[in-house]
Amino acid sequence: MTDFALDKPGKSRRPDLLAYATLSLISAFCAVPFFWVLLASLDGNAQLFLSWPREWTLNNYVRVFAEEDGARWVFNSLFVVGSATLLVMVLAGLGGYALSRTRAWWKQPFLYAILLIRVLPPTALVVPLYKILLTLNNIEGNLVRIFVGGDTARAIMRWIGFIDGYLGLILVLATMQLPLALWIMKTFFDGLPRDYEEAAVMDGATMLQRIRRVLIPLALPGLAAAGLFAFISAWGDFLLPLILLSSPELQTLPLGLFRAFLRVNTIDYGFLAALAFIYLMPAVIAFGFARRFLVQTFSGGVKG
Amino acid sequence: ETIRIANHGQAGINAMKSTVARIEKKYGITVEVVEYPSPDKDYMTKLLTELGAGNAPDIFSAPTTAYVADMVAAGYLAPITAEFKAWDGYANFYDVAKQLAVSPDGETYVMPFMLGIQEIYFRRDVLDKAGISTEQPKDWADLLARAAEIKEKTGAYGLLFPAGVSWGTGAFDEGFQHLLVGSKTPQLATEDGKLDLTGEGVKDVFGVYKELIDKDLMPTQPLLGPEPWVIPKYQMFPEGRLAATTCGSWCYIFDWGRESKNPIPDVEKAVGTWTIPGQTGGQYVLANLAAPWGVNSKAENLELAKKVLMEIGSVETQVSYAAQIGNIPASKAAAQDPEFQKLTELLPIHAAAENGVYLKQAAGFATVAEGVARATEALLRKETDAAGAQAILVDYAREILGEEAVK
Amino acid sequence: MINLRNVRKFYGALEVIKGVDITVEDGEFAVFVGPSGCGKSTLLRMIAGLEGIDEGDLILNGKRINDVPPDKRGIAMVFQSYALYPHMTVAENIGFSLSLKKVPVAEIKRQVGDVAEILQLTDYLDRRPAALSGGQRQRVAIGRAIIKKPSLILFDEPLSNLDSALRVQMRAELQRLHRELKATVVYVTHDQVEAMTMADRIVVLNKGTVAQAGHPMDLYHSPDNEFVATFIGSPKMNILPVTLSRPDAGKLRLENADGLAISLADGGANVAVGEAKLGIRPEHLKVSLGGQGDFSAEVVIVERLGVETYLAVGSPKDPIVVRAEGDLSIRPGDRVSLTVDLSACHLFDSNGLVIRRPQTL
Amino acid sequence: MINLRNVRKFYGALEVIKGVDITVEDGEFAVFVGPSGCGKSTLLRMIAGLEGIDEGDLILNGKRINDVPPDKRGIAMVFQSYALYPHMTVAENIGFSLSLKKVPVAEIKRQVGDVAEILQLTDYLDRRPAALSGGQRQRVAIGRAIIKKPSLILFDEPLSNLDSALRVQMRAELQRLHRELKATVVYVTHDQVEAMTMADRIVVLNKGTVAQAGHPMDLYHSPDNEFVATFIGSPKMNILPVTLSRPDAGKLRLENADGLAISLADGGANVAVGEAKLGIRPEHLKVSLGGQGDFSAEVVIVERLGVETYLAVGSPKDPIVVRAEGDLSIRPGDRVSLTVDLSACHLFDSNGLVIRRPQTL
Amino acid sequence: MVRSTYEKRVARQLLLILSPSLLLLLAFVIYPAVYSVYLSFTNEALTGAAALNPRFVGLRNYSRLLHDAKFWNSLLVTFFFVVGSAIIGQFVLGLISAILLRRNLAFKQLFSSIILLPNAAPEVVAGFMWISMLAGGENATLSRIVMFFGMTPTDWLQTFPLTMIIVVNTWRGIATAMILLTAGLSTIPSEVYEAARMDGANPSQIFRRITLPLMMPTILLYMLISAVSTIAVFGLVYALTRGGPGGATEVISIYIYNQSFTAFQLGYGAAVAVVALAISLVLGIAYVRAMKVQL
Ligand SMILES: Nc1ncnc2c1ncn2[C@@H]1O[C@H](COP(=O)(O)OP(=O)(O)OP(=O)(O)O)[C@@H](O)[C@H]1O
Ligand SMILES: Nc1ncnc2c1ncn2[C@@H]1O[C@H](COP(=O)(O)OP(=O)(O)OP(=O)(O)O)[C@@H](O)[C@H]1O
Ligand SMILES: [Mg+2]
Ligand SMILES: [Mg+2]
Repeated sequence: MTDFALDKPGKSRRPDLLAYATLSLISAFCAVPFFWVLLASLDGNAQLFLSWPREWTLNNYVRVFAEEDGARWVFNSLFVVGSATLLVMVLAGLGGYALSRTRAWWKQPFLYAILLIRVLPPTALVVPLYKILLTLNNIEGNLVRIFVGGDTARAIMRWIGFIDGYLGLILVLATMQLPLALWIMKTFFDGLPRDYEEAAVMDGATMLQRIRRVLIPLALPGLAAAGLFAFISAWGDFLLPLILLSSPELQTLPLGLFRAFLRVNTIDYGFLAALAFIYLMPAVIAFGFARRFLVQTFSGGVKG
Repeated sequence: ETIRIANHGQAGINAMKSTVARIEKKYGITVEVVEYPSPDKDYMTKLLTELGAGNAPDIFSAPTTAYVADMVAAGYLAPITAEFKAWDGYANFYDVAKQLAVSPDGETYVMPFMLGIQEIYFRRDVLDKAGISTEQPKDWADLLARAAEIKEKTGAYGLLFPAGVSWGTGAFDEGFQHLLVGSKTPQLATEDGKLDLTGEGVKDVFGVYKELIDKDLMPTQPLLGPEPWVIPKYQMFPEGRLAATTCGSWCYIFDWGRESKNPIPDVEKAVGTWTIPGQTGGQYVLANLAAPWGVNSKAENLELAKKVLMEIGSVETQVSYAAQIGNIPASKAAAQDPEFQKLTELLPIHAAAENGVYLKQAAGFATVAEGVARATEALLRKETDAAGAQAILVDYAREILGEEAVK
Repeated sequence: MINLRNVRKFYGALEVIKGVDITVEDGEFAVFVGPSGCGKSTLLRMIAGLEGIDEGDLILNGKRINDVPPDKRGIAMVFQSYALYPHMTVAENIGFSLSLKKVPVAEIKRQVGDVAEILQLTDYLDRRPAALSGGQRQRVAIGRAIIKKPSLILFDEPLSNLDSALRVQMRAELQRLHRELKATVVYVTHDQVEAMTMADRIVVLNKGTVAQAGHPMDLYHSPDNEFVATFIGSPKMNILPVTLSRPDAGKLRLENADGLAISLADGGANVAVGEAKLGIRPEHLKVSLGGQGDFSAEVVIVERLGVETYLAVGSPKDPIVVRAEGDLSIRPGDRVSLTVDLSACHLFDSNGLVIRRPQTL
Repeated sequence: MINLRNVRKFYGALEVIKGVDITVEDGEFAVFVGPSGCGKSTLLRMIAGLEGIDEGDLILNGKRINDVPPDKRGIAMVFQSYALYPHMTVAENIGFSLSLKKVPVAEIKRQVGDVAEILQLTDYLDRRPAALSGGQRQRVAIGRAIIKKPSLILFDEPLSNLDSALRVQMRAELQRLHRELKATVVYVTHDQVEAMTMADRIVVLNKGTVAQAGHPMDLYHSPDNEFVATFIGSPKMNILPVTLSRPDAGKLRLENADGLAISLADGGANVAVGEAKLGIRPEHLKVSLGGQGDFSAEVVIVERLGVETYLAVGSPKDPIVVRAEGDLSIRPGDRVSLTVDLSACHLFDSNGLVIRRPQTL
Repeated sequence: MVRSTYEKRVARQLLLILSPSLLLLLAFVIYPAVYSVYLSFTNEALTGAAALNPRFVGLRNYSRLLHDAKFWNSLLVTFFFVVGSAIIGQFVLGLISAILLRRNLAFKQLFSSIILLPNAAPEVVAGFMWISMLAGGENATLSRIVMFFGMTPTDWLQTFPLTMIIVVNTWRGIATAMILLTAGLSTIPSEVYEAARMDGANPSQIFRRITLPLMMPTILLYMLISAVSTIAVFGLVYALTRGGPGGATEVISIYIYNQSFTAFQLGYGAAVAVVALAISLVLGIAYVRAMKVQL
């Protein structure tokens, strides 16, 4: 093991070298797999295996948008995952606050529950989930059809439907991210002094005003961290969109990727890599933005 | 009125384009093509989830015949016997196609419009150069001897049969059953609709695999990886490092022909075909339904859906599919179609379908396919012998389907 | 005017406020003092409405307000941590309560301006709290309180986060504000110097009860009990265990183990003889090096501050503290004579209750 | 004995210790004081070896130890937060350094027992730090230091986390320990009362330089500069801007805007006339209600502590503080006369350097 | 205990603002989970005759489970997977990174960004990348690296399948471990380290006797959280090996998937899920109790 962020007199640089070496190894481990995607996506004749492109080209990217509905996939993914993230932030902000401040009996059981829910493999839930969503969807569809007919109803359901609609996917994606986000926010609020709220109470703020005008601004780092994790996790999810979406207008990036998998009989790795790279970018960018909030948030201690 | 069609794979979607337009025009309806994910497993995951919940498209295809009997048993498919027989295209279909479409209960549930016909494709140029006979092998022993000779004289792998889990249903569809029909026990389905997997033929087929693998006549490493067909078919075969492989009718066009990314020059000369010999002689051209289409039993407008299905069975659609995917039209009438005549590579195979044999379908075939994949995987990994492989298959089928379904 | 009548508070089974009666007059600056954990904050928060009152009545200007929500009580509070909203500017912090009430922006601006004027914050209105010094932050916290024109302002240890120099300065400032605003103030601290220097009325709390309430100088000069006597005054009053005897009628004798022996005229009061405690403040012991005194002792510690000198004499573990004016050059180990200023002494019984001051005995 | 010779420290381009020379004799109790950020901790940590020294020499008992690692210097340190290991018992905390040296368990136990005896910690040896009071924790921290039998113990604001009552008590305890152990101590604080009461030698630091070093009373009575003058003494020295003139040869005249006018004999020293500052400690101003004085002013604040009374007079923003013995009944708004005790005044030039004390002029 | 009306109102409001989350979890997680429990007592299937007429089969799925070597295999595989990747791999590398990155090193930002990168890769993409790394014998990137150092390459996913998915999952999770452990480290005051140095502790002693024990609460909680999330990992393994070869990487979530969507046996798949959940629950609670983890 090495030394701890201390300026040492007698400046021996050896531990530093060791640290650089170790970090370089770990970083290499982390970074190497990415090279293939990057290189293959710029390769006119990409293979599954890492090779230096003989002809450099942006053609793969162009094709994603020109030949395929790439822009639509990107938009759908961003819209669905973005909305889900936003929803998670709102719900986890509120719920985490409640969990942190409550002294009610259900606090501990609830915390255990949201921790253990994460054990459930999504694959075990998909079928029942589909059934309940379908039920909701049918009820909703019938309601909508009372007011508007045929095509309008379908257009509306595309937005608010539970199956093959934005809303359903957004809600389900959000729900899957909720446990972790609630946990993060609860921990965050635990570290936030109650004085602020009490000051706001004295100022005459209602619970909602308190949350909106005082707590949310204060909780931004926590919300950013919770949102980041939710975003990345929802962004990477392919099982739920796979099961829940059908309409071409609603397709998301991972589905596009699956669709691109077997174009004809061969796999077009260049195209696939370009799509994968496009798929990768938003998550990486999100990390870049929210990174500085991460440690800040978790420094309150991971304990509750 | 709207009919929803589930389709997947760009080629399939393209093949259906003109059909869809035709249907819309003919019946004055909207056909909505819902694009499903391409890998068969993911396609089935989604389709079956929707079917189970009663929310699936009106018309859809099963990626392989093996799924059909089970889908029938689950009540997902509407019977089309009457409509099919009354339809004017019916008469032109090859018998084998008609029979393949008949389910164990005697009803027809799917439109058998395309046939998958597999043969052994070999590098004539390579064999000629090495002085190896390019005669049609007479029986399995001959076939294996030929493979061994190739290996010995050229160093290239002698023969490839699809195997292993990652090839999906291919291990069954594109390899196992072609050998099985020429074995001592050529059928799996018994009279009472049960499965008989304990037959000697099953073991013997695994024995062929076993020998190919043990003698290193067949490349095993790539088959254990993802997309197992890529390296042997698209790299080794064109390079001559693999001299013979099973392949479907599409190979001349897509795998090594004009539509290929890595074509073999003058492919029809350089690559020859053998039919698959029987265990003790004979030639077997096993026909298979390629992605047969059916009607959702819960379709809102069943009648209309069935009419649409018949359109999919039209010669025009068949030819379009043949052009896009390289399968063989099930209708004899296709031979007269000028578009089809352009597909010179397919014409002789289409003609050969007349003598096609088939494997009787039964519920549980999807399970058998998976079991075969697992059994051949074990062979690839040299973990077992032929009897052991058969045991794996039998155990898996028993475990999944229950004792009562398996003899 | 605010009245607490027999107020009680329980945390679970634990009674932390044990039937407290307190009255604070309009315009008064009342200070609640007491050691840590005695319930000062709890009491204040009950007045604010942040904690429920389990028993008793809380009466503000004649109205029982036990169940009035905090923001409807017309009470403002300044928190120990100030609890300034870090994401708002000074102006926004001060105007927050008005903005919640949807007061027009221009009106908020005007009122914030007025308050900032009083608090000398006009130049800082656009800053965030992070860019303010400790004293400025406190003024903002006060501004946030007074903009509501409360009839009562509560302070919970508002100076305890400041360093000592700033503390002195802020003390003065708070008093000035109190004079200018003429508001009623309840101020919580555990620092008795703060209490003494700021209060019109001190309420000394001990373990959830009121030990004594009154004017600071009354508490200093006439503590009701040993607790208040030692709590008020710094360095704290020395408590010497003594034996009381009545050698002759009309005479009381006061002795301890260190040779202290004082005779008092027994003014007819019925003082019980036996064990008692004599309380002497450090400033009421006269020290001399050679001369005569009521008793003598060895010096263990000398603390020279220049303007005054503190001596600890007697046993090192439990010394008597003596305060002497100026810079004495006594050293540890010296033996000194001590004279007790009898007129300023206090006598407590074994329960710590004051017996009556010796000079009146 | 420890010597710092022209020691410098940079953080990046920022010079935080600007060539400091300090000597602490064996057995001395040296206190480094200074405002926050002046470099006290940095200096201490350089002595400890926790920070590198960029320039100059650090000499312990005649040996240059700039490059000796911390644990080899024979120096122990008590941290502000005590930095007790929370996962170890008191005994383990104290014995940790020995256990690192693989001293046999029995021997560790014996030595820990001895140390605990001295520090009255014997009853707490099995507790974890979390179960100790502030004072006990501090004793553990000291125990951890002295078990190493260091030639020098460093303390970094060890009392600043304690409440004021405990602080007074711990001050006495630290002095007792110092006497008993006869160790050399370097003690850092920003509290001048601590410095005054505990130090044999005070080193006043200001912005990375030594403002003055010496015996506490020397600093109190003869500050070298305005900084030391105002830093030492509480309440702090009043600084009045004055104008110096020399109306006649041999005479100096000292005037300010408030009507203060004092004539001094110019003892031949070459004092420059013009702007200067007069420093008067609060205790060196005599107050009277009606009588004559050097100048008069309005009272703005009165702080009555019983034993003494503080008055703030003059402008409310920048008042002059006066300390009066006893309990005066002056009220804000009264006008008082003030007499300056000339013999105790200090005169500083416009750079804040002492000119010479007026009484010697 | 007496409570004022104000406090009661606050308690009500808190429940109210938690309720949307509660509702979503109930509808989309708890209800499906309960429904799964119900399914586990039936022979419900996605296709075949059982799909048409599912029957209640009592405990048959469970008794079948007991004799199902594949199930026990998948439990064992899951155990190795969790221990190998979450408890050992991610933890060790995360801790090393966290500790090293606390130091004032040049390129600190760059290092930490790179280490965070894998966490941002969606499972599918991560799958592709690692297939390119591992599959295809001598062509695989890893093989080439290995050959560069003069060692013999192999077909990684075939020869060391479990090791490889552990490596890949480790790769993916270093970031989370690093973040949580960095946070834990930052709660240890630097003065404690300095005190230890003054006491003469060398770096390895500081690590063993100060850092590690003080980090214990964080570490224990981290291990709980990461173990729990690792049990549910699906996409990555699915993309890489689909559970193969020969069940060598068939972790419990893959096994459930294979039962439900390859064999189409929903009832049996549900039973597996229920048992897996029950085992995790028992182990989780036992862990929380034994280690006194603070939630
Ligand atoms: N939420 C609570 N639950 C249980 N006991 C509590 C709670 N809040 C305070 N107490 C207890 O009530 C008593 C009074 O606490 P309070 O905060 O009023 O003390 P205080 O006088 O303000 O002390 P300090 O000077 O330290 O702020 C203490 O013994 C404390 O432990
Ligand atoms: N690691 C660092 N990097 C840059 N500047 C630093 C660092 N540590 C301290 N400083 C600066 O060095 C100066 C001296 O700091 P130091 O901690 O010694 O002050 P101090 O006198 O101990 O103050 P305090 O009384 O607040 O503890 C300060 O201005 C501080 O901002
Ligand atoms: Mg308090
Ligand atoms: Mg410091």
